[in-house]
Amino acid sequence: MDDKSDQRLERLEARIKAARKARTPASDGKGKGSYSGLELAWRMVIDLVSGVGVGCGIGYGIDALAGTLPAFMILFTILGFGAGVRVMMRSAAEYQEKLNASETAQPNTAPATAQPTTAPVPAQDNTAPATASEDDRASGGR
Amino acid sequence: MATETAEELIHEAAEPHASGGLPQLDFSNWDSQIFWLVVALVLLYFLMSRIALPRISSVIEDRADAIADDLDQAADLKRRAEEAEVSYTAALNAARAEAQTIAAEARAEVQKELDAAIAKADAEIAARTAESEKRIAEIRDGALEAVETVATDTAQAIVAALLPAAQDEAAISAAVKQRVS
Amino acid sequence: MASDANEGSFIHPMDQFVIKPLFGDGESISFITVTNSTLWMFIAVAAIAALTILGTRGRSLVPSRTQSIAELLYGFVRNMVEDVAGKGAMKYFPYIFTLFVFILFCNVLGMIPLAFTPTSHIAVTVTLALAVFISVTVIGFVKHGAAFLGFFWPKEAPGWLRPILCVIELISYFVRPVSHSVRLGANMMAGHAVMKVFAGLTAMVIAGGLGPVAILPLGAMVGMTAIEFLVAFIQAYVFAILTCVYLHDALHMH
Amino acid sequence: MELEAAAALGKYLGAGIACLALAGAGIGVGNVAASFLNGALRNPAAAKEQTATLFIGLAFAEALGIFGLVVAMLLLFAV
Repeated sequence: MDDKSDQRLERLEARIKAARKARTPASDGKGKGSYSGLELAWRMVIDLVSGVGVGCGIGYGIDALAGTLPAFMILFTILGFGAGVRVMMRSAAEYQEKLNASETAQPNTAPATAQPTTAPVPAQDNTAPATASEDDRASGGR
Repeated sequence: MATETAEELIHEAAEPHASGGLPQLDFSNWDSQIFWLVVALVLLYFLMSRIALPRISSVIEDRADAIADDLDQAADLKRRAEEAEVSYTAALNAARAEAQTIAAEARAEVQKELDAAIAKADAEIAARTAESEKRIAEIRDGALEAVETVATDTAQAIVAALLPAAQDEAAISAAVKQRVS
Repeated sequence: MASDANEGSFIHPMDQFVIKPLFGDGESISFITVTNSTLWMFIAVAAIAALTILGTRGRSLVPSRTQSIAELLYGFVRNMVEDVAGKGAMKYFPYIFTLFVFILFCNVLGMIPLAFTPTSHIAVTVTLALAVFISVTVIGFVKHGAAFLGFFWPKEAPGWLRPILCVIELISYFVRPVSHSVRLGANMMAGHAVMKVFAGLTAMVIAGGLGPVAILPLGAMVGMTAIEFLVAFIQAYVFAILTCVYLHDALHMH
Repeated sequence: MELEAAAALGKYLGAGIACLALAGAGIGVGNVAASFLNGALRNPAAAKEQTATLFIGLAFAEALGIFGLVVAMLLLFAV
């Protein structure tokens, strides 16, 4: 009976702690934001396309003002493509950062995948015979 | 006729206002859309920032306060329960100790009484034993005496029967005494 | 009408986006004309107001159904702003909340059959995106002054590349409102158009006397409808979260 | 009128042909995803670090298709 009440008190303590913890506010600054990978890919596509579009538009505007029609348009289309790639790379980097953060945040889900990265030798062992057999198959096919 | 309809189709397709054109790129309605959008957004912004959001946040804060209070209360109650448990165990231990001392005392007392009784009984038994030993000794002495007497008597009787002439009581008793002891 | 019925096989997926004046048969749409777009914008505003103001009238500690929905929305946006833009951005929380719920309700109300989706129009999304773009830029300049221009000057690049990269950075900054608006508008437009195409296909198949085959486009349309509901939410979410990201950039300069 | 008809014809044909770019984009996206899966199944440990790269590849492939679509749209509605 004594043990039981002790356990109950412990459980109560744990519950109070959990309730308190659930109510502490979240972190500051760029946190998660969990849009799916598909959404990210779509976002990157649109960034890239609109980068080119914006570059083209700016170039066309300058050309219309200066009267040198194709020159700036071509230049700025290329620059706009660069800008689109820049934006895309940034969002990709952000996504990667988020992935890494989530991986370090919950290491108990990761060990199965994290273990071979720390020990790359077995991973290479895995790939080597696979590629070899692939080559064999390819050469045999020929 | 056929060329006419084809021309109409072409015309229709070329005309952005017709069903073929993209309505989104029909710039003639942009100003209306933008104007009403701005009106709607400003209205919504004021509705939200003046009325809705403060109300919701106050409700949520009230609830948070209430929950925090409840949690504090729960923690307090838990603390009190722990205190109660501590005092309960203390009382329990004290009572247990008390009971143990009482039991020990009682045991000691009983032991003492028991010891006394045993001592008394021992003494009595010793006395009785001594007495009986004495009596046994007496009886044994008595028996020895009796044996001597019987032996003397018997010897006298035998002597009287066998040798009536040689009746010498003193000699007989002396001889018996010498034999018996 | 008769020719219309004959040409019922013609699918006009873009017809649903046509802006029509509500009152009168005025050909020209002027500055102040009330159109179906206006109507649905204000329906969205009214629905939001009903949810967040009438729904929370009780201010009860244990929320009613509508109140808990309103609180859910509030908490969702609040968490998003805090997580992505940081605590310093809480000042602008009503602004982001307004944008988010407006877009969300426009998108979702547009899923009602025969409804109009204001957010499928580039005019609307461009205005929304420009509002975000301009306000974020102003916030950046107010907060950092001229130092905000350093946002565009890549310090880690080699010297001769810097001007080119600066131009690229500038363009990529201007890409934001464009992609921001095009993403929302194109998604809503494309989704609704595809739904209409499948619906028209169903009608066409039935009109063509191939009744049972109509199950295919009908099934596709059911799936598209589900996806469209998801898209309606996700696009509003993405719009708001990117607003938060831009706000974070303006407040912290990376 | 003949000229206009020819122009309209060209417009629609051009738009249709421009949409062929989407086929290329489809092939590209499929290639990217297939290669990623190939690699990921062979070495799942390294897959997670490369998801962002996967998206970059997907986005590039898809963007080119969208360019084609934009051209088609321009032909249909803007030219």
